[in-house]
Amino acid sequence: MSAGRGSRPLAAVAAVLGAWAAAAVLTAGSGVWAAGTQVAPKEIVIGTLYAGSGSFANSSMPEYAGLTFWVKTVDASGGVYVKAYGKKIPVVLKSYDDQSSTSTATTLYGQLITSDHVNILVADFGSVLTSVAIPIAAEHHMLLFDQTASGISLFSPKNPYMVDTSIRTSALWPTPLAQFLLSRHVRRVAVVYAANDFDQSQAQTLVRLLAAGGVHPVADTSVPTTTTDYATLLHTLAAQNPQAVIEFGYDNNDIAWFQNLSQSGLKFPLVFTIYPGLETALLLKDAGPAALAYTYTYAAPPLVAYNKVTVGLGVSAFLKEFPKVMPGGTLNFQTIAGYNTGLVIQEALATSPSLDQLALRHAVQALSGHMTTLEGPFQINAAGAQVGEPMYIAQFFPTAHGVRLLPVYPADHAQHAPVYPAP
Amino acid sequence: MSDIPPATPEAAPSPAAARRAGGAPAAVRHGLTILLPAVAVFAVAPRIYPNGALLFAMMTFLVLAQGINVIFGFTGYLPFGYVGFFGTGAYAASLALLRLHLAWPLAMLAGAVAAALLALLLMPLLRLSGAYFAIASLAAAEAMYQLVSNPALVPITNGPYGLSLQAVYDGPVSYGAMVGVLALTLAILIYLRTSRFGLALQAIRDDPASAATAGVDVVRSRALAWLLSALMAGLAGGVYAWHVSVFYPDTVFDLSFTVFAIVFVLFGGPATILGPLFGTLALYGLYDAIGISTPQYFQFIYGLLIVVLVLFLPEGLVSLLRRRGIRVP
Amino acid sequence: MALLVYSLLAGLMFGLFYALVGLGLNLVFGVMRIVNLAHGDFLMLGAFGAYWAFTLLGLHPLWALLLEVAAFILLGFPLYHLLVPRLLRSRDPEMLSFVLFFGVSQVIEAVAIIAFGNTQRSIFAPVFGTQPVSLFGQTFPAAWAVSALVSLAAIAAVYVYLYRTRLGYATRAIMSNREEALTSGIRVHRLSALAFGIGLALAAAAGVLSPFMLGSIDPNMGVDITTAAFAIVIIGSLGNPLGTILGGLVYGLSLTLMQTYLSSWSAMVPYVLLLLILLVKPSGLLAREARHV
Amino acid sequence: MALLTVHGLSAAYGPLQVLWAVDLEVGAGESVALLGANGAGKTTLLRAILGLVPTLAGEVSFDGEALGGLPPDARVRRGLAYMSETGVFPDLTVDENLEIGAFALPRAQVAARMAEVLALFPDLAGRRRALGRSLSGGQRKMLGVAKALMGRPRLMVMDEPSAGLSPRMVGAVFEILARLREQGLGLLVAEQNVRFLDLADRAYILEGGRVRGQGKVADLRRDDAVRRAYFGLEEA
Repeated sequence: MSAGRGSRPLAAVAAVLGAWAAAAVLTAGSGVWAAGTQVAPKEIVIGTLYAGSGSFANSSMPEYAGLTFWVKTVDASGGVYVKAYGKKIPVVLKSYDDQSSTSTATTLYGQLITSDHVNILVADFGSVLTSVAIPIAAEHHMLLFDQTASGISLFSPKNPYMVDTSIRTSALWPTPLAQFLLSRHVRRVAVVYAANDFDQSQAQTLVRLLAAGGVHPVADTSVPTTTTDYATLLHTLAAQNPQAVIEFGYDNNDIAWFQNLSQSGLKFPLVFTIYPGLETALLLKDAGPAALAYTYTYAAPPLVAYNKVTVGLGVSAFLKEFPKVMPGGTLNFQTIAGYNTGLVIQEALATSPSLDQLALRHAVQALSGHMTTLEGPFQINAAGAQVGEPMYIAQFFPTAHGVRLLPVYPADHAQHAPVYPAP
Repeated sequence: MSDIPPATPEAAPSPAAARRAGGAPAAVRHGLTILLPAVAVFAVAPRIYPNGALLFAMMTFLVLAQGINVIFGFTGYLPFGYVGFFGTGAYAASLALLRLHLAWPLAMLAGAVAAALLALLLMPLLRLSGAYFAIASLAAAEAMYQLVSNPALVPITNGPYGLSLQAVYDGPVSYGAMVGVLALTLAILIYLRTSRFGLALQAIRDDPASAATAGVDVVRSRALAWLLSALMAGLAGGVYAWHVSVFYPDTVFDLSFTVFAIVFVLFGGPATILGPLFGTLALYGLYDAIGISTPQYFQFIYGLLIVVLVLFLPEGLVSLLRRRGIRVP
Repeated sequence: MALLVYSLLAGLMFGLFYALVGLGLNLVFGVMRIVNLAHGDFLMLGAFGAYWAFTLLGLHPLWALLLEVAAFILLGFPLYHLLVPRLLRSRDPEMLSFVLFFGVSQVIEAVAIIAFGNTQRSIFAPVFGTQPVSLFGQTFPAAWAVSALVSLAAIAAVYVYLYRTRLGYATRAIMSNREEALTSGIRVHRLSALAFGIGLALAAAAGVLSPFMLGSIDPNMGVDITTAAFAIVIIGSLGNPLGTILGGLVYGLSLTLMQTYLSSWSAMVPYVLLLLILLVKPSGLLAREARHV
Repeated sequence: MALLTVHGLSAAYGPLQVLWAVDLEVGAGESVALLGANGAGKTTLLRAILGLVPTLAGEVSFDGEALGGLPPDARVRRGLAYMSETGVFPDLTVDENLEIGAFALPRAQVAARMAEVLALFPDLAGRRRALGRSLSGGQRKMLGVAKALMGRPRLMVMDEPSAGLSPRMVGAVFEILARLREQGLGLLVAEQNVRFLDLADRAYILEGGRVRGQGKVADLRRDDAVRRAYFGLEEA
């Protein structure tokens, strides 16, 4: 992705942010300017939530481990460089367990801001647990570092207090998938998605792109995000004789989907799901390699290895270092996303003239198009949504002992030719 | 019929006694000693204590606990699905703000009216006895939740994707609105505690047949209490939604709203003004102190508390005072 | 057409499973006239028992089921004596039981979350064979067929107990008239405790099957299960254990038919059915006389 | 020594005291009537004897053993049978009802005992698989008596066996009772129907929860006041 594409929105956002900053300065009086002359704080407090249990635990905990890894490595080198004070300051992580509950999370975000007075506010995993933080952060004029909430409806140019660090806006994910399906002349496509911002925006994009290519899905159904029984639905879909079945869900949905699919005795020529590409080990354990064979998913780091990076560790180096610092920690896309959040914070602190939240936001905006991490090129739009960090298509191939996930599309990233229909 | 033992004489003062003590003055006295201080404390608290979210949640629970008190304490019906009114109010008020662009006082009123309409629709449930009523009201709340969160209704309610009121969000004003709702709630409770109507409700609770023969319109009085209680939840729901401003169906239809409120009422003592007030302040305060990051420890204590209360103290803490002859308003 | 056959057969299997889900609740209500609002939570405990037995010890769920039935019957005695006699002496046991067992439910849920984590779990289904079962040209997960058969066996066992044994006669005598049973020399508390234990054991048995029928289990599943169990029991008629079978079948069939033809509304089925039944015929479909309200 | 002794018994329903220091005795094989208007406390007294009503003071002993604190089922297993006004389990069949009645007996004796009892009640013998609720009022009473007899009681406590029955059925019930009495079964019967007095050896008169009179039936019949209150009017 070229760096130039982001420059025009950048100018626009710079203007908007400038106005905001000016307003902030007027209301806050000398606060912002005083920051420069103030004594440097003893530590930078980063506040975040994690889901120690509940439906998002499998995704949230690796992400939290990734962020923790970043804190540990930074502190091992004497802290993070803060431009506002011209020196390195140690980082402290202040975190609570929200147990995947939005109401608990609401109270806890409030706690982080109003009682703990954190310097940096980082959201928990995913759209659902991030969304409740948005109004709280905006109300208290705290910049919300959104790690993996990618539902497009969460972003608004009117709200400068939010920025997506580590996951591409989900509405952009299915673009290569739609291209792949059209290139293979798949005509009968069935789409099932869990009813949440993340999955819905993917389903909408896919259906829109397919329609543009003249393909209208034979089924387009949503199920509650809590769904763990797809058996009857699978039979309803099978009645439509689809060539491709696309299921967009969270990890629990995908696990149930594959378990039901392998138990049902039904076979589809092409099956696509999200999470086998993001949390491969978990899906292999809970659904089994046989169920995953020849199905498709997204190709994301660490499967796609970005090693030429401008900041932090590349994928290969991260895979080597992470287990040393966090022994036993799960290592998957979410871990990388958490680490990536740390990198964005690190660069923002290194370039922002002050710790003022809008100044930080401005600094992050300035990084867009000029930074490549282990997730690929970092690029955000005026609303703070991530448009870089691309996703590709991968497929599971049987091997002597299990299955192997390999990128298959687009051709310039493929390591294997796609097999369609599944044998 | 009711799980609450017939009120002891001092718990249900005769109208004559109330008049002797000064019927209207009693209401005024309660207004001065309970309503005014409570409202003043919550109005001033945000300046002293920074976590406004917590204060706001506490007020929400105060209103809900008193709402449950109206229907459970005064008439003996246990509305397990009480949160249905709360959620309905939240959605109705939010949609009035978002889709109809109503001014906020009107939108909050719309929330209350919607909840009252739902209560009207569910009026036949009052024919059911005890456990049946409780379960039926729970089913009604769940059905309402499923309706609101249904993907088929996305054009209206935005289905499972929740609503965002960020465009009309106003922290201080919505906080103030909840203070107002709390004041209204306490006023209603003071009225019930000092009026003939409140007395009639308790008579119905203890013995519907005798109440009827004494000239109380049983059906109409129950219906009024039911509507009143729904109205309070609807109002609270609307203001709550406005204040949190991003919420999902399961945020505002969360059964734990009912659960907490019931425990607060049981703990303090139903059919009084101070019981639920004290129950909420004490238990929610405790929850704040130990429960926030691991709510299960608290849930555990709640559960045990319910068991112990039902088996040993079904009239709540105030009954301990009452046994010593101290009258609790 | 094929889809209709599929959903009818699936509905039948789910119906039998749901009959088992409701059976224990109804037995307890029938014998003690109390509402075990923690029924779904006992089911959840049964489910987690099987999950851990399978995950940690590799124990087959059907063995876990037998062990759990015995364990829960035994658990019933201390629990009964701790809670029920005092409750029955109160002014309105039926209503108060509702609140009391709600507290029990909260305690169980909290302990389960602390112990197991608030996370969905599933048992890798091939324990009942990887080959789907074929019926009338439709294929079903083997686990469904096994669950349906096990449910049927459990229901049959309850029937034999109630209608073919002396203890069963006595249990039905208590259901029929508790005081009359006392004055007929029946050890009412002992038998009630047994019935309470059997009720819990039935919940646990349904719990063992639930990961296969519901897809996954989690410590919060109790409330939904309890509501579903209520719908089933009330459809069949409260206090009549055999009516539960009818309730379960009505429930299972309406659920799968809705899932097939109107899937987004299927989650409303239990609640709407429950409301309809309560408003139209509160005594249930099989009741002999209308319950006074 | 009397089989059943009630001494100084007081009992209450909640805050409402119903019995005040009642003394009563029934000897082995004796037939005793308990007379009194509705609300006099007859049923409460019988229920207190069975342990169904908590007592405030006083004592009930059976066969020399104090029953205080024993639950009703334990009292029944000691040979005290009770027949309430309803008397049967409507949801159980005749056979099952009888089976329940024999709960205290060893299993091996049940079949023989059932044959013995059914021989007394030819009406029931033909309807053994019918549900209690499907029986006629008279048959239900018969079943109630039969059920109570199953456990070979030594004393049968009955609450208004004639209530709700047609005069013809009342006759049939009393015929049975007469036969039981001949067989040496003790009877304590609360009854308003004076026909039962023909069967009774002695009677107690209960008024407002207190014993207001007692004696041999023959003596009581001669007492004008008693006759007016409990015999004359009923006979009309």
